[in-house]
Amino acid sequence: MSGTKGLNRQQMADRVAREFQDGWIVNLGVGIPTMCSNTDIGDRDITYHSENGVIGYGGVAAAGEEDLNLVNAGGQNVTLKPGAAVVHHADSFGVIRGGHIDATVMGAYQVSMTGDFANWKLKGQKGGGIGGAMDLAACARRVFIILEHVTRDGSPRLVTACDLPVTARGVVTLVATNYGLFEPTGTGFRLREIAPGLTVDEIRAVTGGTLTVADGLREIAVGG
Amino acid sequence: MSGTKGLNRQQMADRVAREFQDGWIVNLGVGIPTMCSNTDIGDRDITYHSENGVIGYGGVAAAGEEDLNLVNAGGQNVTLKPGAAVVHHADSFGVIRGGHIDATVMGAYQVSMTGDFANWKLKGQKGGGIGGAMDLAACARRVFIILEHVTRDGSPRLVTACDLPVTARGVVTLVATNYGLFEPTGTGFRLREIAPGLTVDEIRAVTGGTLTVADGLREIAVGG
Amino acid sequence: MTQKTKLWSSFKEAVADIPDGSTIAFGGFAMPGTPFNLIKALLEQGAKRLTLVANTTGGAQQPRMPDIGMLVENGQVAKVICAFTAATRPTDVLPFTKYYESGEVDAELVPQGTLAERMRAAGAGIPAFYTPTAVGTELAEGRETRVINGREYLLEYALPLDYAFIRARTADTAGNLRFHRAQRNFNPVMATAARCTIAEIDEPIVPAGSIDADDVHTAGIYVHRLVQVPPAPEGIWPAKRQEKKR
Amino acid sequence: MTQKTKLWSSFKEAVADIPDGSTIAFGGFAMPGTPFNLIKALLEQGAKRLTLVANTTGGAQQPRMPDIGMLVENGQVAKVICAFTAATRPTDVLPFTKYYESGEVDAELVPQGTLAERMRAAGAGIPAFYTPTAVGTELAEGRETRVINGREYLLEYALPLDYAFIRARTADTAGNLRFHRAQRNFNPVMATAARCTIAEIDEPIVPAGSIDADDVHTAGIYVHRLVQVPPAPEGIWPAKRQEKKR
Repeated sequence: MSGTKGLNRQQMADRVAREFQDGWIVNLGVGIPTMCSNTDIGDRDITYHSENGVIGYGGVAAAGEEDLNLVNAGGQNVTLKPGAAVVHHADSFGVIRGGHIDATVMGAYQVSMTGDFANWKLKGQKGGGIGGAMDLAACARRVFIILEHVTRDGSPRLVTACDLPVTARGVVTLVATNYGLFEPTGTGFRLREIAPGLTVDEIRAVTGGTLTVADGLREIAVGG
Repeated sequence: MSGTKGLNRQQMADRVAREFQDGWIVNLGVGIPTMCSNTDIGDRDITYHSENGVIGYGGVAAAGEEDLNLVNAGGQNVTLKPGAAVVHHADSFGVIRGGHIDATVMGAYQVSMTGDFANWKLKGQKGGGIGGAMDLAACARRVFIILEHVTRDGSPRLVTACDLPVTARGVVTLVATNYGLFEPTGTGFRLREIAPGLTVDEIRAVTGGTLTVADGLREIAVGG
Repeated sequence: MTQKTKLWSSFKEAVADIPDGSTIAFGGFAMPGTPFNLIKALLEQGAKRLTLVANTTGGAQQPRMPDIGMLVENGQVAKVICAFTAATRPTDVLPFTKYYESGEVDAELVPQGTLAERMRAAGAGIPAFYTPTAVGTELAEGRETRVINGREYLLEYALPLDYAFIRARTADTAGNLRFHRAQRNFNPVMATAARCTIAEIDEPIVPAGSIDADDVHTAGIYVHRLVQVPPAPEGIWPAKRQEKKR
Repeated sequence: MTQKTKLWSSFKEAVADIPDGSTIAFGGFAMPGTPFNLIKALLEQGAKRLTLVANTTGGAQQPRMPDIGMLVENGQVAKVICAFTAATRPTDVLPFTKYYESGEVDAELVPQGTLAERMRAAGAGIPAFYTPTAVGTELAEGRETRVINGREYLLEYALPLDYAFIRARTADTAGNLRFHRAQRNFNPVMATAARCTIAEIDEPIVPAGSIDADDVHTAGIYVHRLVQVPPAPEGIWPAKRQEKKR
């Protein structure tokens, strides 16, 4: 990730985590989204839900204190917060499918201007890795995506239409990239906040559709 | 019940209970069927399931030792046998609907020669009392019915076709009445065993469809 | 929105904001798990044109406890969705039955397992499912069925709730619940299907973390308001049923 | 058929009668709740043309534990029904993937929640249900959908099993189970969907009645064979995952 412009991985996660409201139930996908749980968002009480039925998990367990039968969706040995509960997999996806997740944060290969996103299958691949992504994408109240703004060869990941097989259509409401914080508008993306060191024109050049800019565009606060 | 011919209520229940095989999971309906749990069937291990999610309940609690939060489907305060488990209502009907009940025993107003039966609604009534009867009737592996052989005015309850609204169609495999033990055959009923003091002709006169008689017809053992 | 705000000091306050026209489910099967105290509070609160969901409408047994039939008698109910509009024994009479027969209150009669599953479906985001129950009966007349692997099934829809009134033995401040024995019945299912679940609790409410995560029956995310049941006579507790002579 | 006959003295005996062509589900999500010892026994038993059901086919993490990929490598598998035929990270490689890509083994890729719900449906007698998951994706192409209350849903069918291989912390002789923490995952669901559930148990099996009825996670009626896991190295236990350098 070093060498990329703008926010680093933790800073992207931080920006998304600051959207979480007191009392929310949140599901964090594997990878960068997991880092949202590191962010200091004051005394807001967030319940983290994991696909395997752990409701209310806490931080990663300290070395030597792991319970090998307690993992989050990424397979990391985590701890429990007071008030946690464990349910089985059908009930856990009942939590998801039933609309009880206030926000899910996932990684993706692409997000479209209509809120579609793709994160389970590469181009030309047979099969793929769906896991719980399609359930979360279709059913969580809010779908937040974190991804690098451009591919390794510099192509946009915020596109007019996904050319990879989608995970769900029309569900993404917020996207954090290393360049800024965006909302799909249907005809493009709205830049809500910009990463330090980036310009709107730089971003527009590598973003699909029409880039609109929030009034009084603010810079994303980093650190702290 | 005094004054009726043949078996009394407990004797009808006893005869059905003797059909239960070791290891069966059995659901007993309110009324006479409940009495099946009083029958001595040796060391056969039967797990009694109740619609409210109690799997493995035992006898009625002794006076003064009731747990007011532990009841069977009839609302009686019962006990638990070792190995009992409690589940919620959706899971309890998952046990039923999923085909995990080896036998259900219910009362009825009528049973037809094609194995239909009626037990939830009187003639001309608006609405009725279904409870768990339709779930059990449609989904238990075996549906056993216990009922008086004739109505108060002497009409057959084992009929060619139910004229009351049915609970399920084609599901009854065994019927115990005060006159004997019967199986619906599609064109009538087969008398498997006869109650003491009754004759085949007496029974034929008050039974719908063609009454066939088992080879070497035995008398139902009562008492003991 | 957790901890402190889940604890309510009275049943009256816990039901105060329930609007007319709400759909409210009531846990309980016979006495265990029935939210007697919340029913009483709703009788006093007076919300009208309610749709009520429960196994039965109550009143066939003695002693008579606060039940849905009383809400009907109190003129608060437009419709009941239940497994019994009349008692199973023709000799028993449900107070509700005459309101239904006269057309004063509407009813939807649903097999008990279908009723539970429709609420489970609502909580779990399943809008509709197929079931073998009630196929070939009057309840299936004119309705959509489908043959799957050679057997006929009936299409049933999810039953979402505005409120669930439930009763549990133990609660922690995060809203996690444990039920005692047959107290469980419909309660956990209704909790998942409701926008707002109000639970009356037998025992003093314990701090979050006091119930081990493996021992929770209903996760706190499904429970929004907790009220501890005071000792009798102020609070209402299950009573020993009086057996009728037959 | 309870008590004594549920206790089996070895994994080898517990899987000995599994015929070719069986459909077998494997509990577990990452390491917790994975029936490592039963997988190993099945590798040695050698049944062929199996259809396997599990969250993933395994082998992306180190250390590699007995997994479905090994059954595939061992030539025992016709088809896998799972939520991952490939790893999420393009840089990880599942041993299974090349068998699928070459067409040697078939696969049905199912979203994880749909997979769990299809087994829950099988256990609960629901032949089919509607779900919002996967609508509008490649997985829904050519399949039946239905609009309910203005939203489009996909029809999914129950997934019944011949065998479920699961792992739990505690069991009593009646087959009642308790799971520890994330060990629970798919295990209780698979147990309800299988004709025969075989459970490997961490702790010494206790007499019926030792687990309170309110504390049972999976009712004994769903569990047919119990084998206690011996201490390592004879028995296989979850290991600490080795973190990869990225």
